Amino acid sequence: MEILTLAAKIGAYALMTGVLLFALGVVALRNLFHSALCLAAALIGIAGLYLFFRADFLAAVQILLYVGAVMTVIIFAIMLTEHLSGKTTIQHNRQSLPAFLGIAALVTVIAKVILQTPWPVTQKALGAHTSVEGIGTALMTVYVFPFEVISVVLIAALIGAVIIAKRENPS
Amino acid sequence: MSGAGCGKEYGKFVKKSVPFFGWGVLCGLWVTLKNFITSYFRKPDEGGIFTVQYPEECLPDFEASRNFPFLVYDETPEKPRCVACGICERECPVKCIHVLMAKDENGKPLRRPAAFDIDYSLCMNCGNCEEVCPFNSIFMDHEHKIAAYDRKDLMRPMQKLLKSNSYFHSIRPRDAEAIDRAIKEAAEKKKAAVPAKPAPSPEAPKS
Amino acid sequence: MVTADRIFLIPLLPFAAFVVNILFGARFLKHRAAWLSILTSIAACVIALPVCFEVFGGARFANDFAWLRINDGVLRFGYLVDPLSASLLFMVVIVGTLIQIYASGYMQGDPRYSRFFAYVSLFMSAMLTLVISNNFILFFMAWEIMGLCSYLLIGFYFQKESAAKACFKAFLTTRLGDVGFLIGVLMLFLALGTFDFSEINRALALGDHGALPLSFLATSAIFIFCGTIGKSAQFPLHVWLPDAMEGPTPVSALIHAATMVAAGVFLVARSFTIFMAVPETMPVVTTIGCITAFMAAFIALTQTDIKRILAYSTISQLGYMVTALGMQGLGAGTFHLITHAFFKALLFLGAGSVIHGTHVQDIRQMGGLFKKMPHTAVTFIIASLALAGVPPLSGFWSKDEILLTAFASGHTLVFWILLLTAFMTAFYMFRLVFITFFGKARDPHVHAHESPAVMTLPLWGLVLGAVLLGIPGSPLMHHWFQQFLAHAIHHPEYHPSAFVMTCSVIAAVGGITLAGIIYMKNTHWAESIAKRFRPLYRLSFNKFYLDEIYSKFIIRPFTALGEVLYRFDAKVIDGSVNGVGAGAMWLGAVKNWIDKYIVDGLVNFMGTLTCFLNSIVKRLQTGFVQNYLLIAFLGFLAFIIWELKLV
Amino acid sequence: MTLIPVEHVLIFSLLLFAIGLYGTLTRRNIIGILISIELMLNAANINLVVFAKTTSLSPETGQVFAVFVIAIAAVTVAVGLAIVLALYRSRKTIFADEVHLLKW
Amino acid sequence: MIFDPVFIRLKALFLDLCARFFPEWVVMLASIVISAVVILVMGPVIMMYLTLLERKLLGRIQNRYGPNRVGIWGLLQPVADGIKMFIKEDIVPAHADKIIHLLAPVVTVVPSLMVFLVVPFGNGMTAVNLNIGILYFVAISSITTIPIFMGSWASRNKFSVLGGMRAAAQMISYEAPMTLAIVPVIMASQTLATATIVESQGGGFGMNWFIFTPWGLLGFIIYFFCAIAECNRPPFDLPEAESELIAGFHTEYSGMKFALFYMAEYMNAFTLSAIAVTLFLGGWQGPFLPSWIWFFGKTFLLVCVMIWFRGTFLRFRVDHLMGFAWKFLLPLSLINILIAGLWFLTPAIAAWALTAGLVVASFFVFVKLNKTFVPEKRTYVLAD
Repeated sequence: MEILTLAAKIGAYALMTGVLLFALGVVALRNLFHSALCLAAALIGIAGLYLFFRADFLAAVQILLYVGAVMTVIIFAIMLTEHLSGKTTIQHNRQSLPAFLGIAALVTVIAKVILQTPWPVTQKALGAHTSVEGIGTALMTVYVFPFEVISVVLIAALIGAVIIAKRENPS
Repeated sequence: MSGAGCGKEYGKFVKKSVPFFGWGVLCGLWVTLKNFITSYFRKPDEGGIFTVQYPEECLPDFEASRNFPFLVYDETPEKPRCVACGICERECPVKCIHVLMAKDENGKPLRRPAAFDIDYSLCMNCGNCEEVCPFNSIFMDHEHKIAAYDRKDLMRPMQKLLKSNSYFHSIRPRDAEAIDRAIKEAAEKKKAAVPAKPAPSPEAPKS
Repeated sequence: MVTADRIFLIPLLPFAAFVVNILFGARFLKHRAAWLSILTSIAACVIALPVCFEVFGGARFANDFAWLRINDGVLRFGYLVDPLSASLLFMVVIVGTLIQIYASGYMQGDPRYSRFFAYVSLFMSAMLTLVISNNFILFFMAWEIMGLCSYLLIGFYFQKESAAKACFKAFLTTRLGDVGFLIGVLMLFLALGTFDFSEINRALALGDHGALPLSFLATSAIFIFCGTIGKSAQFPLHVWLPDAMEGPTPVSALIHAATMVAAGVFLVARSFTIFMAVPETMPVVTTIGCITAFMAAFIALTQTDIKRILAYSTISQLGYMVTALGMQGLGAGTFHLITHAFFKALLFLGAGSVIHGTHVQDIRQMGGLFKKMPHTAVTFIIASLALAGVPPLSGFWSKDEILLTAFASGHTLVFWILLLTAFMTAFYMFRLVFITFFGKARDPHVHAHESPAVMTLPLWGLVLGAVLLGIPGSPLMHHWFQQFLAHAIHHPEYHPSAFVMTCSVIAAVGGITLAGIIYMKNTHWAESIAKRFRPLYRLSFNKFYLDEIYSKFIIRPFTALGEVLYRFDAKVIDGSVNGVGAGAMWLGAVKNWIDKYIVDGLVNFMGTLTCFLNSIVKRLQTGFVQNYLLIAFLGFLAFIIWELKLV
Repeated sequence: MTLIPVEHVLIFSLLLFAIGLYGTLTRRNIIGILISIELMLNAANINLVVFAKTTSLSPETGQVFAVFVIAIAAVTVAVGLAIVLALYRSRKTIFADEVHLLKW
Repeated sequence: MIFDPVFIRLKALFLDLCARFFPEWVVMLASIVISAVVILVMGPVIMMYLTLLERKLLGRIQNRYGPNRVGIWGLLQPVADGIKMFIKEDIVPAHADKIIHLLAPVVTVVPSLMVFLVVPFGNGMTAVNLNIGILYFVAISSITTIPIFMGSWASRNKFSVLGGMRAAAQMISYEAPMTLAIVPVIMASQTLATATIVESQGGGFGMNWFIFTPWGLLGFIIYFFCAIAECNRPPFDLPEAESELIAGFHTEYSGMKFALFYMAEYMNAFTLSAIAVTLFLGGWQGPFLPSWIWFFGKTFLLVCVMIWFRGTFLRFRVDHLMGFAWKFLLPLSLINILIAGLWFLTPAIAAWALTAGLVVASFFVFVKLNKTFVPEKRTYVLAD
């Protein structure tokens, strides 16, 4: 079993590296369609990580909602506005340097914090599959209010999006 | 064939009444299902499969269908009806017929072809040659499986073009009989009026 | 727990009418909007009147529920129907209903018909809430809603620039007083720890002034009185009321004569125990009321706009009431408040009827309307007689009561000023009556006609009130009303004095007679006097002041004084209200343009300075979202670093 | 989770977040910005799951919130893209730095 | 039944053999590899013979024989087609995005194969019995839009882009009612795992299949229509409508790349049918015959129905297509969840009457509601 554990470990680290590379692709590629595809790949990779964390349900939801719905809509929008995402236009604005410096600082600071903190690891939850029933129960009991609020938000956003994107007065 | 029948059937269903939404869809499904099942046991003209498995079986050719021309001989291949008059050669729109009149030693024409070549790769099956031939010697054949690997193989010399009158009878019996009758009458008329020049019958029935 | 209680319905019914009218009125109800408002008012009447009569019979209603809990304090909202509020309630529902019926005829054909009735219903709701409220907070809320309604209704014809300005002015002016009122209420809460009327009364009756000194309570009383000054148009904040006449006439009658402006007086009556607890504040009230009464009457002498005359008359009468309250005459003041509401509403409605019939507001264009508009004229004259104080109409009894209070409590100067005011009141009212209804028609373009029955019937309804309502407070019924009020709040009472009554009658009759002498004979005196004194009256370049006695003995000084007071009003006080340094202007004499220049220059300088600073700072706002985000992010980063003490 | 130390996952999600933030700050194309925001949301989600797994909370809690975040992300994208389309229709551009009228 | 667990026995035998010679992890790996290889082989084989089946059936429906020349009954026809595909020229348009153009068909096949993971081919014959099986299936099959987008966008061809957009719109639209149609089944079986869903339909001589309930029937119909739309088959084949878009998103593909698209499509058709069988038709449940025969029999029956539909129906118009999904199927599937809830709350006989009535009523209500579009009578000037 040792070797399988090792393989899983290597697999997880490989997945993380892959996700990071694809994420870099998302922000660095000039062609927007390519970066959208990179995002899709990164999202699938993150779903894989969820599987690794034994969060099967979340992985499925991630793929269903992110890759299946969100990405499709994004690509749709890219296609509709396509000629602006070509290679010839400059895709990054002028504040790259300050942004980079600031983010480098942020990463340094938070990484320091993360490495200095003694993280508690409780043993009981480890390795156990999260049951779908548990999530469902949590959604319907403790978190039923946020759940309903999110439904309302979704409906509102749906209607709002339709109204915003609707063509003004076709006649 | 069966398509028209299907339409009628479908119309019968739909016109009667529409009991509920989707009825038309179900009618359509029923029609195709019935077609599918009947294809296993019905005969072609009753709505079964009408495909002809071609290389193994063929539909009988129509008598008047025309393909490539051939030459008719009466008794033996040495005696073709053709007199090498060259009318067909002149009339052919694509110039695929080449006729060479036979001559004896002293150069007198012999009223028979020395060579009669048709380039099937050029021929377009128009049938003009058959129509213009005054001697009923060239006709359109039903033979169509003439594919070849080389273009030269489609160049038909006289030996391959000559086919017997009985073959002509076998593919186009009615035309052949009419022509035979005409030839016979012409021969009798010639016998009756010996001095008269033998002339082809202008009444030769050509289709 | 809220017990289901019919009294809660009194203000809620008009409020429902407001909601329905404002939401669906314009599209669905249209001309039926009026019926909704009127029906809810009548329903409120049907509920309120039995309650009132029960209270008159000695009952007392109170109920409340917890509205707000702050820590351990509970703010309770509810109603309190004691003798004081019952009498007001009685007046408000009747006058309000009649005026709404009148308005349904008057406003016929207006494009914003339903909105008008929505506003009126909202006003009714607020006024009724105010009357029956049991604490200062609810009182103040209703007070403010009324201010809003007043604003909306004065500016009802907002397409007219003058109306737009007038509503603005009214709102801002009363706001000054309201702020004072709020401060006073909060101070009172600091002192006594409650907003509830009954609890305040109980505390003060026990002589409990809270932890704070008595002067604190006195200050709060003065601040509360500021609310009255603003709302009841007392000197020096009375300037908004004449301008408020830009609103539709029923509104002038309802809000700016009968009810809302009386709410200020009601406020003083409500907090009467506070004033009683600190008697040092009383002279302030008296002085203000006295000045107001006299000054407004003076101004009214020279006005030519029918509604403005009535407006100044209203101010003057409100001054009367305030004066009475200042002299501890709670009964007299409240009594005058109620009688005044009826006959002043009647006067305004009559004026509205006249305007409706003639389409002009200037009395110089009217004349001889008596025959053309008999109902209007008769009711108007009855109301004028009541206002002038002719016995046995209601105005006589209530005004007499105030004069009696002044005389008997030893305020002799006040007594004589009020008597003079009563004389002037009689004079200007009958000047108005004689010019408008008698004589010959002055303007051939004016074709007067009587108003429809829906407008004249309410007039007759109000006449009943104007004639009869004096009786309960008169010696004929042994001052039943005053004693009735005294059940609730104790205040001194005085025996009727024949001397006072005589003076009062003489003043009234004298004023009427003088007006009659001058204005019934004006035609042949007019031209000669006009020629002789034309330069002297250039400021009043109209054609009606041509009478000899008028010009020689009375009108000239009166006019001059009136003009001066009017100017004092219009320029100095308006200016101070508008915050442009009116005091400096007044002290620096007439050269107000210099002041304007300085103040404007200061304002402009501030503007320029702001613009200049802005031109530097605005560079930060690039309109470029990611830039903002970057800055926000960097700020967040800095915060994190700071918070984690990494630097 | 027994396999990988928590710190590594946290560093990973930190880097993911940083990359997303960089994209959000520097991408000109508004769709690009939206895409980068999705990366940041995912980084947050990973943290939610990991923390719920490694602390005494019930493991469902983190996932429930991750589901909420995903739903909100869908909302963001829907509304954001609707705005992008409306913008593109009216101004013929979807570059954030060319839509800068809202100033001064 | 001896033949029922025959495949399982074979695998166990092989693994036992392995265990004698190799360490444990090799055995595990071998177990995984065997399942993977079986699926990887089965997918394409099924696809090949589905094409043949489709052509034969369509031929019969149109009174033709269908392919019957290559091999007996044309059984080698797919092989011949495959060879033809392999040796065809691979054309890449000059302005295409070459990498994505190459990636698209490859990526297309992946989700189609991944779905096989949760299909219960027989009793105990699920490759991985995930506890989120159905959700996994829904999630994975929702990925398929992305490769279609990739292919259509990378081709730089307006027909391709139009086809891709149509495909995306259609798939997103039909995914919603499909997922909702699955929900009652999950409610009934109290699980997401496919194998357990099948087990919960056992017994009762097949009468426990979910299709034999009102909500099951309605759900099955909704699911099946959506499934047809999801795999872009007629009458929902707008993304590749020949008469309008040449070949839609794979216009610019030829040779093996085209074959991969084709393969994905047919494997999707198979897996969607298989899931339909799992959810509504009792999966591998059935008497006498081995479970996997029942399963494949039912699945192929459904595939035949799909082909039958293709042979019968006309292609939808775009607006009708979207309207059908959003205005008819989606509300109907929502109502269906409600009906299923009522079914579980009410006692048996009443439940039948109530839910059946509700199903029929809601069906007709939505029919009525959708009938609003009446085109105006048009007059043409030229016609006068």
